[in-house]
Amino acid sequence: MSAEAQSATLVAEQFEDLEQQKSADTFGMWLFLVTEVLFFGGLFCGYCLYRNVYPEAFEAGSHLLKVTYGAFYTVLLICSSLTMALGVRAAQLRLKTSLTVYLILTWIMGAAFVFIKLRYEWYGDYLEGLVPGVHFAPHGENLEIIHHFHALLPHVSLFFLFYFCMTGLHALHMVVGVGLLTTLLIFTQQGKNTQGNYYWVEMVGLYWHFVDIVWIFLFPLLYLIGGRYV
Amino acid sequence: MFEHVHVHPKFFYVKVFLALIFLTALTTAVAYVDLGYFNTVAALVIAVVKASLVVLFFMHLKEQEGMTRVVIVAAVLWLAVFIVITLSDRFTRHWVPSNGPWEGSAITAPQSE
Amino acid sequence: MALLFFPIHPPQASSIAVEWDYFFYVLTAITVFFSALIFGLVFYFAIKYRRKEKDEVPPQNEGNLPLELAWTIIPAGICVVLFVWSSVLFIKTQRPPANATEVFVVAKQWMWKVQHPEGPREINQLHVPVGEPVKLTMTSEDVIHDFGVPAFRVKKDVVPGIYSTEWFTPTEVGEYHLFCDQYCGTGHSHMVGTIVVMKPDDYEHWLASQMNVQPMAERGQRLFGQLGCNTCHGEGAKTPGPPLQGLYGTEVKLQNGQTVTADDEYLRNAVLGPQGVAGYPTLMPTFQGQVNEEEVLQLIAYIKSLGPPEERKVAKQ
Amino acid sequence: MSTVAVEAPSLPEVHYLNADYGWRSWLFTTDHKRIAWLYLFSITFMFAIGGLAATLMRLNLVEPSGLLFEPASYDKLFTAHGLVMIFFFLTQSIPTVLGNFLIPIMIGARDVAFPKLNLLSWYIYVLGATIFIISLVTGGIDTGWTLYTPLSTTYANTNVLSATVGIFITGFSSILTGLNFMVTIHKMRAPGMTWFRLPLFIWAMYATSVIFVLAMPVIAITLALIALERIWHVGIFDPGLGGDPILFQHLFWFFGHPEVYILILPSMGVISELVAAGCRKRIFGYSFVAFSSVAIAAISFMVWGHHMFLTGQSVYAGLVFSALSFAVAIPSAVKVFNWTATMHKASVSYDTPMLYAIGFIGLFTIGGLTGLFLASMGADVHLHDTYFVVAHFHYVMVGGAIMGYMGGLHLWWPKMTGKLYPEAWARFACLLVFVGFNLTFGPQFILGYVGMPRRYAVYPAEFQVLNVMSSAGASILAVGYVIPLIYFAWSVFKGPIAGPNPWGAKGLEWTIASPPPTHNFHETPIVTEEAYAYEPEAAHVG
Ligand code: HEA
Ligand code: HEA
Ligand code: HEC
Ligand code: CUA
Ligand SMILES: [Cu+2]
Repeated sequence: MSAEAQSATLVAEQFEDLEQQKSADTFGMWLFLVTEVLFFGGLFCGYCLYRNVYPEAFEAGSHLLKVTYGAFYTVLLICSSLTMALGVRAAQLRLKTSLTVYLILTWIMGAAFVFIKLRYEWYGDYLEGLVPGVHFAPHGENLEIIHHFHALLPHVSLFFLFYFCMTGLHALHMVVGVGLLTTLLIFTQQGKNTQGNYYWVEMVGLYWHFVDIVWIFLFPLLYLIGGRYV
Repeated sequence: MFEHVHVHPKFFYVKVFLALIFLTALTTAVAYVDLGYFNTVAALVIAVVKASLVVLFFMHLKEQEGMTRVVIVAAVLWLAVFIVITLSDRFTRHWVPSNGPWEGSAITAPQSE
Repeated sequence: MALLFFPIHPPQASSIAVEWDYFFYVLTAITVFFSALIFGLVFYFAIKYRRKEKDEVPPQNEGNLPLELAWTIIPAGICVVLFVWSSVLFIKTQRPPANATEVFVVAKQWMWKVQHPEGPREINQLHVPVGEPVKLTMTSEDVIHDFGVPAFRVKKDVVPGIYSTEWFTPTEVGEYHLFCDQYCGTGHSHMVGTIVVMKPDDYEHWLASQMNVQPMAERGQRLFGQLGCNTCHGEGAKTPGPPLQGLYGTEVKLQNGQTVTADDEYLRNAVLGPQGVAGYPTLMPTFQGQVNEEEVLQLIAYIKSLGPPEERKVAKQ
Repeated sequence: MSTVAVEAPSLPEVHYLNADYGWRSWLFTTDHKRIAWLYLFSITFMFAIGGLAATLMRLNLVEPSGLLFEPASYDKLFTAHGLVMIFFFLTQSIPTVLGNFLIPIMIGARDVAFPKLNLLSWYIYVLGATIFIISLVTGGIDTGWTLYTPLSTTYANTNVLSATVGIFITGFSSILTGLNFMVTIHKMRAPGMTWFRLPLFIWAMYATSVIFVLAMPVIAITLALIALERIWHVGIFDPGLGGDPILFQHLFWFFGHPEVYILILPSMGVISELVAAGCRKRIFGYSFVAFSSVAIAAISFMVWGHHMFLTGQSVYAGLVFSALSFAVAIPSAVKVFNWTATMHKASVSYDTPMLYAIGFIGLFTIGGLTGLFLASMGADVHLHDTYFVVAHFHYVMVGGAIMGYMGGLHLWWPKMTGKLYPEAWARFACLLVFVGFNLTFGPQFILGYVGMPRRYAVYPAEFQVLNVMSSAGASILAVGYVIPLIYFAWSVFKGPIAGPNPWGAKGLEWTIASPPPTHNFHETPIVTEEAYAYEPEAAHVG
């Protein structure tokens, strides 16, 4: 097949050529990310409000989280972003094997994130009675920390509400991302991503990086409030 | 036409990656130093820098057309407007408006009888 | 306006209503002017330049910069004037005069509960003397309501957890509608009442005729005992709570370093739960659910009655 | 050509409507023109539901004590009315019907950028609407369309949850539509179609899409928070648990105000087209009209607090919101004046679309100027939450937005179907709408000033005369809306054949056959002139 004919089959009928299609798809993806920014934005707005109204409760709440988890996730996601970026590069260079390897690595890190978050961190929170609405009854050391900050339980509960909403929405995006990576892997095996139309990989990459960025903000906003010196 | 694609060397991405890891370490470390109010400022500044690194280099915003950049900036701007104005309401709710020049007298304290 | 079969303006029964109507008429004039202008021009052009032949094409033009500027700047100028005027008016409605009589309002689905400091309590009614400024301090026990009196041109949302204020000086004796203006559920349209504006003598008479009058502060005092507040806040209490004498209106230092003014809303929060006052343990139990909003208001009235701020400052030094 | 074309116009042999047959060819179509029809049917259905609720409401208000319903049922009616009209009818109306049909054609493209996504949007819309209707028939919801907390989260015991789910889902349909349109307008323009050659309708749709993309996600997350609060009672908006009920209003109106410009901007775009076509004239001050759309979209994000002047919002924040609300009036004024100026020395036709345009200009002016009453904080103290507000927003939404939508439908109906509707009936219906509308909502301004609060199922007797007038008007209005339904349906089967350009108008859509072929253009058009480049003596009718 000539390059000309090959690209013709890739172009959807509404487009003139692949160039137009690629730039339309990419722009569409960026716009989608914009909507995501505002989707998370509502939660960030509420977070900012209550954090400023109840600073002590948010500090206290933050001290009930484990920085190690937060930092670990951050590093994990940055690594996965790197492999994702390298994956895009491999697709650009039409290197099927390395693309596969990078995608698998990214997949593993993404899945690990979700798994650890749910199985260990959230479940741990649940056991400690930190889930508002479901089981909110901080006790033992946690309660002492709360008292130490002169925070009130309902206000700490608000902190945890935002913690669960924000990380939950983020985790949901991770799950979707892992699903997208799975699809990409299948396409890659079928050779679809390494014949020039690398932009599917690029678009999943954009999404993946965006989710990473959200976490970059969540980490200090949730895990690192008010300094750890106490 | 695919050959026009601009491919960065691997090292390019690794550099960004290292910067990100460094900043993560930094932000965690800073949290253990008592800067008072500035703990939050530092955390946010570092987060913004990290996010910019990802957007500019991993997401190749630098190579995107102008419109994409405008769109991204607009989104962040609206979000900022949203948050700033909402907070400004909450934190000025108890300010009692003072007498204006139209009432011909000086500023008065909040009403208390 | 008996010639018309319907009212075209509400009674003008408060000091602000006059000013308000004046502004309203100006707005109406502007609206009528521009609407007539636009309608007039559009109809005029439509008739004068109607299409006369099926495939006629008129001469084209591109626009005209001076015109564009004119109709940007003129409306902008009008807007600036309106903005300033309306804001001044609004601020007036938001700042009760210092000599206003206080009345306390608690809204709940679907009724208005009114307490006068002197003691009388009313439901869906408010008696006030003519010619004296009245300040309402309002809160809600459930959802958001809105205390609106068209004849006075005042209105304010009544929000749970917040004390909102509203004030007016009635100028005409009479009975006026009180409406709940914020949708609050099934009984919203039944959440109406009457504002009775009386001559000062009649008002005194009315006050005197009320049964069971016990001033709010006294009720508060009784509650203070019943709820056990004085075990901590009384003279020589075992568990030390801060003294409440002369607290109202002072600056309170909190444990987190901030200072807040002990206004009504602060007292409300402090009665319902600990605030973290500097120098005291966070021991105050929460009273949320044990006292209703009316009782909170009574407790506040009592705390306020405990003496002026000056004494406290002296006592503390 | 100066003489009227002699030969009778005929339908093209193959066009998008007969290119394919069977329900699959409709339900699985990716043709933007067919998707426009799918939307047309679904939103007309929703409009009928909303209109039915309105009719019942107006009937009820004939009697001060309520003619038909208990307050509880009345509450469900106006909530259903508001939610259906806003989220399931007007938001979609012009964008999804006229926008879908026209955007690709007007910019010289074969389709939108993402045709499958376009179809998906429709399915999402249908899913959301279905869930919403189910929640209505299984008990309804009685919170008002604004869903204020803590009423909606704690105290209402109606179907708040399922209704919010329905709206939540529909929101994504709008997000995807907006995204699709933005990409289409950016990337799919024909060669030579520069930004300043775009028809003004495209500018307006672009501005609308920006708002879709930026505002809709916020309402989605807000509704999610309501659901969360209802299920687990976590206290985000509950003052008893430290939450702030006013935060909800910020979140809601941050979406809500831009939303009302989602409703009006497309209509303004349509009006520009109607005026240009109806006057055969370039729109006066094209670039001012174009940029005012963008300015409105931009400022509209910063005025939301004017719905909250009396909630206990900070006076200072209120001042900012009030000032910006006045600011947003300026670009609207610029538009109105430019349309009016376009009619100067024009060739004004009395065809139905132009009649609707004239109605729009006048009624929108009244609606907009009464918006200024409300934007004045001082005046809002008395007018807030009275019928004055109801009258204001019906003037802009029914007198403005729907007039534009109806006018647009009339202008492009021949393009969509290839048939002409009966002109005399159409003018008659337009007149009925105009008269009925003013009779319905005019008295409500007075009602509001006199003090009648909105959302009242029963009211003091002295307001009765005005209410009866309003109800009488509503019945005329209803007839005015039903007549087009009938003659439009009739015209599809029996209407005379329209020909490609029945109005002698300019624009790419008038250069192709009516109805257009599936891919719009046989070859990609090359644009060499500005929009509305009417050349004297060159109108070609037929
Ligand atoms: C299509 C929808 C639409 C549009 C376009 C508008 C347009 C405007 N609206 Fe409206 N509004 C609503 C829909 C809309 N509104 C709805 C649905 C509500 C109620 C929500 C609810 O509570 O349920 C509402 C409520 C509402 C309120 C809150 C009232 C209250 O609850 O107390 C306010 C307050 O500021 C307001 C203001 C305005 C202003 C300033 C404009 C401006 O954009 C208008 C600008 C236009 C003009 C000014 C006319 C043209 C100008 C001229 C011809 C020249 C002359 C001009 C000057 C002298 C300046 N609106
Ligand atoms: C796009 C928005 C839109 C539209 C078009 C309308 C249209 C109408 N609205 Fe309203 N309205 C709102 C948006 C809208 N409305 C909103 C947002 C509220 C606030 C809700 C709240 O408070 O929460 C409101 C509230 C509202 C009230 C105030 C209720 C109250 O506060 O108590 C009233 C009262 O008169 C009213 C009346 C009407 C009338 C008579 C029409 C008429 O124009 C309707 C005319 C249409 C028809 C009569 C239908 C036409 C018929 C058919 C299409 C075919 C018939 C069907 C078949 C053959 C199957 N509306
Ligand atoms: C168990 C002891 C206790 C009881 C009972 C108690 N309080 Fe307190 N109260 C305290 C303490 C301790 C503080 C200061 C610590 C704080 O607020 O965090 C306080 C603070 C206050 C304050 C704020 C004082 C300031 O200086 O700012 C008010 C007002 C108040 N209480 C009112 C009441 C009322 C009214 C009641 C009864 C309904 C009551 N208290 C019952 C212990 C108590
Ligand atoms: Cu209370 Cu409406
Ligand atoms: Cu608004």
